[in-house]
Amino acid sequence: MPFIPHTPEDVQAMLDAIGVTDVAELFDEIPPALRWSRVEGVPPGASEMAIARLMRERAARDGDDLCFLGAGAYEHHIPAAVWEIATRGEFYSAYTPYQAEASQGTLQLIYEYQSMMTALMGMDVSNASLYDGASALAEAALMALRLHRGGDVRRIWMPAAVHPHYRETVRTIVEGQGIALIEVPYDSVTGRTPAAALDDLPDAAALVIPQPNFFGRLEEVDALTDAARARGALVIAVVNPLAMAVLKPPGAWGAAGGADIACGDGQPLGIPLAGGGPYYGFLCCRSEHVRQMPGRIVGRTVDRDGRTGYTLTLQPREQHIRRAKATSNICTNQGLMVTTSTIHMALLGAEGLARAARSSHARAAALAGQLAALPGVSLRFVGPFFHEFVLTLPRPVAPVLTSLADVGILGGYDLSAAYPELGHALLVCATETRSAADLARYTAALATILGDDA
Amino acid sequence: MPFIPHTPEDVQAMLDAIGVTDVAELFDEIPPALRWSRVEGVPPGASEMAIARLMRERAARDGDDLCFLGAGAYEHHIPAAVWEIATRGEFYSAYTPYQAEASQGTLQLIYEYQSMMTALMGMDVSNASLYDGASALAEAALMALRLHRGGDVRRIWMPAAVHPHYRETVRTIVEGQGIALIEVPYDSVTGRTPAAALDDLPDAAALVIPQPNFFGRLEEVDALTDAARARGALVIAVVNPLAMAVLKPPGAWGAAGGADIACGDGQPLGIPLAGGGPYYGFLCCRSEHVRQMPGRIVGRTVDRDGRTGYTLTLQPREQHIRRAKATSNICTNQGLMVTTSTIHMALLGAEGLARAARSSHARAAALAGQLAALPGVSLRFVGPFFHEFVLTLPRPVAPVLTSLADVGILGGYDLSAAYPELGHALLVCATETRSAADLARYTAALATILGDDA
Amino acid sequence: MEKATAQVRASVSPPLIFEQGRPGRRAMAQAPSVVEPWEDLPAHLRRNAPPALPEVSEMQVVRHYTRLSQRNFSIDTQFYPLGSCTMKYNPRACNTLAMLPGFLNRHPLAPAARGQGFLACLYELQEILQAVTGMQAVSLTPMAGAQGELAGMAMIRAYHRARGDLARTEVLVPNAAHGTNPATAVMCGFQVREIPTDASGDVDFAALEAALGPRTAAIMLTNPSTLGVFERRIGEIAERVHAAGGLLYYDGANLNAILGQVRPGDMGFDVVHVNLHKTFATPHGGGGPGAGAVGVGERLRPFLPIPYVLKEGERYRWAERADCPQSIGRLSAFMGNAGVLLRAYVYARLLGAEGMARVGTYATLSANYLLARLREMGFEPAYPERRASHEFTLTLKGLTARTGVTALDVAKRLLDYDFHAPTVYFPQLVPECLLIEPTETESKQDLDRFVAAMAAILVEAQEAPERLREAPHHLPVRRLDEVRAAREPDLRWQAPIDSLA
Amino acid sequence: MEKATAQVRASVSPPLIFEQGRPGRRAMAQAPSVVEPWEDLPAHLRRNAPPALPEVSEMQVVRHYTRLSQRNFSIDTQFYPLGSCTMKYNPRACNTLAMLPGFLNRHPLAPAARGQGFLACLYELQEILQAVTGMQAVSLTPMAGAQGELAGMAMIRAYHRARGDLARTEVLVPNAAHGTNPATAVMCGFQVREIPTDASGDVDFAALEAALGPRTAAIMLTNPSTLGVFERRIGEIAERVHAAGGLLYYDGANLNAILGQVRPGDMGFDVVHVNLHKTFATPHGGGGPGAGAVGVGERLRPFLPIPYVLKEGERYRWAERADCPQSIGRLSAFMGNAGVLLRAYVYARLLGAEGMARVGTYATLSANYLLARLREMGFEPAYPERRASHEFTLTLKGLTARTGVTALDVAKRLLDYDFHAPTVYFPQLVPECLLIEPTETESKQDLDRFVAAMAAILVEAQEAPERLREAPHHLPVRRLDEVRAAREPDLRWQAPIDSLA
Ligand SMILES: Cc1ncc(COP(=O)(O)O)c(C=O)c1O
Ligand SMILES: Cc1ncc(COP(=O)(O)O)c(C=O)c1O
Repeated sequence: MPFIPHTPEDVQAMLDAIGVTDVAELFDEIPPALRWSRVEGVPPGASEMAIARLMRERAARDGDDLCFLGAGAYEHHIPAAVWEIATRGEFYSAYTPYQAEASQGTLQLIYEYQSMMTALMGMDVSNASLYDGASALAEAALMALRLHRGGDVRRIWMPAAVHPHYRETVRTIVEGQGIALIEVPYDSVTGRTPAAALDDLPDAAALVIPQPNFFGRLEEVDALTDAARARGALVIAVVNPLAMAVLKPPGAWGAAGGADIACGDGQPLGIPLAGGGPYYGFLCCRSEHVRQMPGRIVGRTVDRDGRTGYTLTLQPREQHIRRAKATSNICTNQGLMVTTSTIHMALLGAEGLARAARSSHARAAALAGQLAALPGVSLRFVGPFFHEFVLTLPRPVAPVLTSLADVGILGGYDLSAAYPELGHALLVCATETRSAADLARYTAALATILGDDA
Repeated sequence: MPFIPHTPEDVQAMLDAIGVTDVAELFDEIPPALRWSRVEGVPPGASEMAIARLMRERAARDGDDLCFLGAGAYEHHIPAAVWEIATRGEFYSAYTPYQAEASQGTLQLIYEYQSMMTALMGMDVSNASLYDGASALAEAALMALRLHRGGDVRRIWMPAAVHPHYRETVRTIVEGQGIALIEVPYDSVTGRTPAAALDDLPDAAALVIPQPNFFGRLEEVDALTDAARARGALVIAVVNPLAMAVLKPPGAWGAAGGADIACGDGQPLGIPLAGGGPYYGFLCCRSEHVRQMPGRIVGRTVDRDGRTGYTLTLQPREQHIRRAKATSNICTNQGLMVTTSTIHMALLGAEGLARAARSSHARAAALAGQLAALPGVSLRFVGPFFHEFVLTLPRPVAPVLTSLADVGILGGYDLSAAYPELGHALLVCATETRSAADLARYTAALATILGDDA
Repeated sequence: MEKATAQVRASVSPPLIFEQGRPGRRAMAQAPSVVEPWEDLPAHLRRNAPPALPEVSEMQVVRHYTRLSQRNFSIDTQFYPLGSCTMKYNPRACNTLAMLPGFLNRHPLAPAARGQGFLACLYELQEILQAVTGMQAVSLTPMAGAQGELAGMAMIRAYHRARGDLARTEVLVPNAAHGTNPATAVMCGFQVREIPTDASGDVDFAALEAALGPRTAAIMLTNPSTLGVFERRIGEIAERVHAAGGLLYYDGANLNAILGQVRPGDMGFDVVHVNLHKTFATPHGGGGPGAGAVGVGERLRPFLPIPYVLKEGERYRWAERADCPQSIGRLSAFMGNAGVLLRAYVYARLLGAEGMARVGTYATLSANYLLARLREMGFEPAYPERRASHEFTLTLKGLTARTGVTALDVAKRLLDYDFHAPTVYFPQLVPECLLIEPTETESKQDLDRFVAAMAAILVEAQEAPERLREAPHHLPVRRLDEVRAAREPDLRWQAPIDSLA
Repeated sequence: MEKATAQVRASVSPPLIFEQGRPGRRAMAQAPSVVEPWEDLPAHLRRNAPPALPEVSEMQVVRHYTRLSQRNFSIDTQFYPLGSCTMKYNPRACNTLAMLPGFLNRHPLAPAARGQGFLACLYELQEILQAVTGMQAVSLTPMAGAQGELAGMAMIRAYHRARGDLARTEVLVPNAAHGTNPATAVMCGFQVREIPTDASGDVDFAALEAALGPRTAAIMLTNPSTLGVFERRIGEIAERVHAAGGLLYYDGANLNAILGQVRPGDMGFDVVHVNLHKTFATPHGGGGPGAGAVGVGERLRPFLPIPYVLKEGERYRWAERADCPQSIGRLSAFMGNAGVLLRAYVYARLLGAEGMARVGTYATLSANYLLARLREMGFEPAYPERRASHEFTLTLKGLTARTGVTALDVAKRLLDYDFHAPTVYFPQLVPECLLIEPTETESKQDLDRFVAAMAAILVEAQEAPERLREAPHHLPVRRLDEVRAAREPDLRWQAPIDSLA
């Protein structure tokens, strides 16, 4: 029996000890009418050899394209050491560190993670992770509502330049509590969210500020922060954490004290694309907000002998203590991804992350230059961007992407469904993993495809 | 500096402590004329990201063929757990367990390996590994010469049905000591080594008996063992260890006491093909021969508190103690491969190994039947085989193999260079990893290729 | 010269990775060697000082985290009978195969045509979960049990609203329920009404009936419950709730108990979530990630969260908004915890139909065996008349009264004996509670070793209670000062002042 | 009922995997589920009882070996200053990239056309090694240092024979040489003549001159020597040996000291081997595998062992017998330790030319620093007037005389302080010898911690010598009874008699 060690002798001895003659007896409290006679609809068991072959064939079929897709998930170099260590059984197969003495490895690691993430964000406190960037933004919104002095303002200012999937996720999660997302428009020339746009909108508990935004543009974070504050709103930063190695961190935004909450997706920090997950959501805040923070937090303390140790702390925020009054329902989080990311950040350090960020920017800038030089192609927005940019193509994007995929290139994200007002708009990304040859290959392919029109 | 942690401050402090002003001074005992001014002929350093991409491209280029090649290296299922555990840093990056107290993990594992290997071979003692099967056979030959009562017989009976690369390796290694390999011919009908063939040959210190032999045939091991004994020679078994899960083990060969030494390559027990290595050589013997055994051996003992522990033992056989008088020059062996194989054997168990062996045999038998049914194709030998067999093709083998490779099939090993007397002979292997569909694919491809002649 | 101190092994407490760094030290192979310009970006948007991250070599990182890992208990190293968590063996093949480059390098927004292998796995997993839960449709997107609950409760809310039934604002939750149940209900905008448990461990039926009414949106149940007993009147409960116009939510955290034996759909549940990181053996990773797939009956099908996988002929594709306009929507930016789903798929295929039926059988056998043995040793079951499901509850209230030794003390002392502790003080209604779940992957011999340790502890509780109150004694740290941790929160490392100078 | 006992962690000694089994237990996912017929084979060739292998579940295997691994010191967990072994960091990328499926699944006899990527790596590695050793050609096939030596000495033998010079039967070996040197010479049919070391650690030049003559086949040298000093008169030695008609063999185990600084070829050596598992950072794997590539000058080129890689235009292929009829032949069934070679190649590319030059520099800096600090603490260098190379020797003879504490005691006590011990009692000519090699990958701070431990031990040697003689105290076992191990060899587990009944 795969994974079940019971021998017939073991089973007999166990039945004897229980005092029954048959395992079926152990289910005698289940109404017989409900018993399922036979597992149907599930294929028969197979050996690891057979399944390994199946999976290898399936994985191979999915190909190995040259990727210029970003839109919230980014291909970066991940040191080999990261995953070789993160998948060690002691990290991989442990539970949430409820028994602190038996989990000092994971606990110290999370404490180090919290230290790294707060350093990167310029914030005071980090939790131990949430599910992903989108759901972290939803939790940040709920947290902001709890923190907001007004108490009864059940609105959040949500820029249209925030990732559409993030906006949709926030909506799914906060809707039940009757919270409204007020859309803040972007400037059609710069692609940024103008602070002035708030003027026309009703008050809200918080403003979400993306950096960079979904179009890859750098927002004027200081002005936006100050504008929100002036309206009595909290500020929620939703940022690419790799970009924070070189961009002003949320803790330093604006004239006074920075953002209240910083969140986002940790994927760019050592997590592979992996078809969409698991990634992890991070969430940091200012000290004074910590008791409204969702998710687990690790603290440093001492044991009976005065030796340093680590433990889960401030638990009266959580569902297992507070039940209906908890700050969130989250229980299982994305622990192993945090392990991964912590090792990644330790390996890269501030300098390594900055180099990766700068190199990504440089590649994207070079690619933008090359592509925008093609006939009929232009950059949709003016002004600074990080490692993504929007192109306007001379014709509909979808068939162009299909043609690119035919030659093994994932050319970017088609914006026409989410932002029809942008026309034939394509969001393109390049990171430090794209070589000069890769950029040239993309440019040549696009030239050929568009040239076929002429 | 990759992998070098010295900061400029560290370097200065270190130089100060030493009392020099410059690292160059530390090399002042080297005659200046010899100093190499600049490393040339080595490409510049590159990031892990760049090298990873290069290696991935190179690995991908080497393709993913359907393999019917055996000839000493066999594709078998390897449980995922095997390599995930074997590459844990504590196994991977430890040295030979000289400091027993700090190496109980590796030492206990080797003790378990020795227990498994002796069980499989039916022998008393196993060492902790030699380099590979071929060099293990060479060590076995030297060991037999040391053990042989005559003392001055410097000949080994070496069947022609032993792997040609093994024979060549043995020659390279023993030649310096003036030892002759006397070839024992094989029977041209059965492909086996007839015991009677020894009658015509001068005395030797030992007879090498392969099981199965290079042609995949099962030798009459009892008769050969008894014939060698009758001539006062020792018996060296060189066997496929997986086959020993179902075949009579060397310790049980012949009328009295079995083989003296059993050796071979451990690759079929959990080691990937990997382009030829690292594999490992195993070597077992009877208790009375242990002091002539080459290589490391682990023994179980107790510590000062009477607690069980493990340590390297019987070291006065080895070069670091006995120098010129050692049983061998071997020092570094194939430790990590033994780790791998031990985990593999523990996972498969006797039943699992037997099933893999029987399944391999069944696949090979089925394939032999299908291929031999093709027009012009026949089985070269009659009688039992394990998981390899020799086909006679209607035309030269090399171009047929090239045509098969063109459709992604490695069709087998061309015997015409090593055994020209066999004509258009092809050695074909199938293991439990080959599905019925694989066999059909091979048969169809060969039919097509041979049919193109007609 | 900096001062280094010598410490023997037993007392070595690993410094933080930050403390091992030196300014300017780097793992050079890991970053681009060329430093690209950046000054084209406006200065006021740039960072003016680098974040205080560790400055260490690659070997320092490898060594530090390898050593930290050794300071954990885990399934791969210890028996881990943590009730309600199903700490069963996580087959290594699931990890290796989910991490094949083809899966790992796939961008989540890559076209479906470039991911048919991946989508086929997810589609088949949907079908397998549908079969074993007895539901009509499955979405794999929720990222843990709690998010599965959220998806389920949001669907229930959407269902009532779609029918114009806006009065249903109450959710019934037994007091034995896991904390995520009431927390989720509140997150979805419901009020929670707690239902007591009767003396035999079942839901108090009278109280339930009294609570039902036109405001009842749903009841959330775990069956077997977190007390480790099967809710025997589940058929009647389903009938009454449905009759009152409410729906039934099944918290699948305990599915391991009944896998292949009885299906939530057959019990009358309208929506279930399955903790794939429990029943389907995906790893817990020191806290996550998990996956909380949801399955629904026909009524809730239109509301399933997106994305899920559709099959059209031989092609697979994502269901998007246009396919299901009533969907509650997305729960994550992409496809939930896709890699976890691949691991669960591999596990399901390795087990197959026969293997699934065995899970429930042997998990139940082991739990009942352990209960019988512990009882024989003198431990007191919380529900002595009941069968154990895949887990069971002991109450130590007698022991505590006699010796002052608490459930916490016993838990900590078990660590000394090299066993992870059971779940303690949950469910809260059982005083001095131990919730013990052995799972089907532990051998009888390991269960016996656990029994021997528990027996030894019982003797110690009589003879040397202070040894238990002070436990653990043989771990890297002794009992930690939790009060200090909460009162003076120290939640991150900060560079010492002088190093900033 | 079998009896289980309860043990606290500190005293847990893991049972053998055999002892954890039960008849009939199996890791079912790991073998074909169908049992194929076998009876077509003659009964007298079949096995009649299965081998006594463990009968355990997959989780038991994973748990057992995971736990065993934790009972090791290793580079990934400890500073490991084992002299002559170059225990430097083994970059993880080397492992990951060598284990890419394309490399792992390649059959060794697959046609060269199906392995151009693999062959390109090996070819470039040959070129890199040629460059850094200053030789004319390289073969990668030897599987460890000792096999590299065997290849080298076999080539020297073949060279003399090819010239008809059959009298050259003697090989000179300094008494400081590693044991593999004399053992190899004997395996190749030579007689060994030991050459003493002079007071300064160099070869005794007069003794060398006296030994040279028409029977001299070669001298085997390690430079820097195993005493951790550079052989200063290497130029003259080469001249004299060549003048006497002999050749020079370079044992490259210490190449780390001089990588990028000085080349064996420039010193006058005719053949070298390089321990890739030392200088090129491939892992030691708890004993192996290694790789002992050999490089030769023009004279020995025709004799290189096969196979090696040739490049013709843009294609790579194996050199076989036909390409080099004078080759000493094969040393293994296939291509040596191919996977180790890939790891070394990745390492070489990560380092590049600049990185290689740094290796020698920083390895030497660290060794000299450690020597200076230990001397300052009161330890006695064996060659106080000499620079350290990448390693150095201390002699504890003074300490032993004063306190009775031996080099072994110090080594064992270091384990308590969580450092692996240096090499002890080698080279044998240094009394109470510690051979210490820090490598370039350890930080100054870790060296300082080692110095602090050594200083503490020195104090203990005076104040509590018995604590050292009884050391280690904090490891899984205390000092083992080696005598018993050798006198009553217990070399394998045997099934207890009653279990066979
Ligand atoms: C009964 C029960 N319900 C729900 C959950 C929540 O699941 P998750 O932690 O995956 O969010 C748990 C997890 O511990 C549980 O035991
Ligand atoms: C100086 C010296 N020469 C030769 C060798 C032998 O190398 P290997 O162990 O790889 O066979 C060693 C290894 O310890 C060594 O230190």
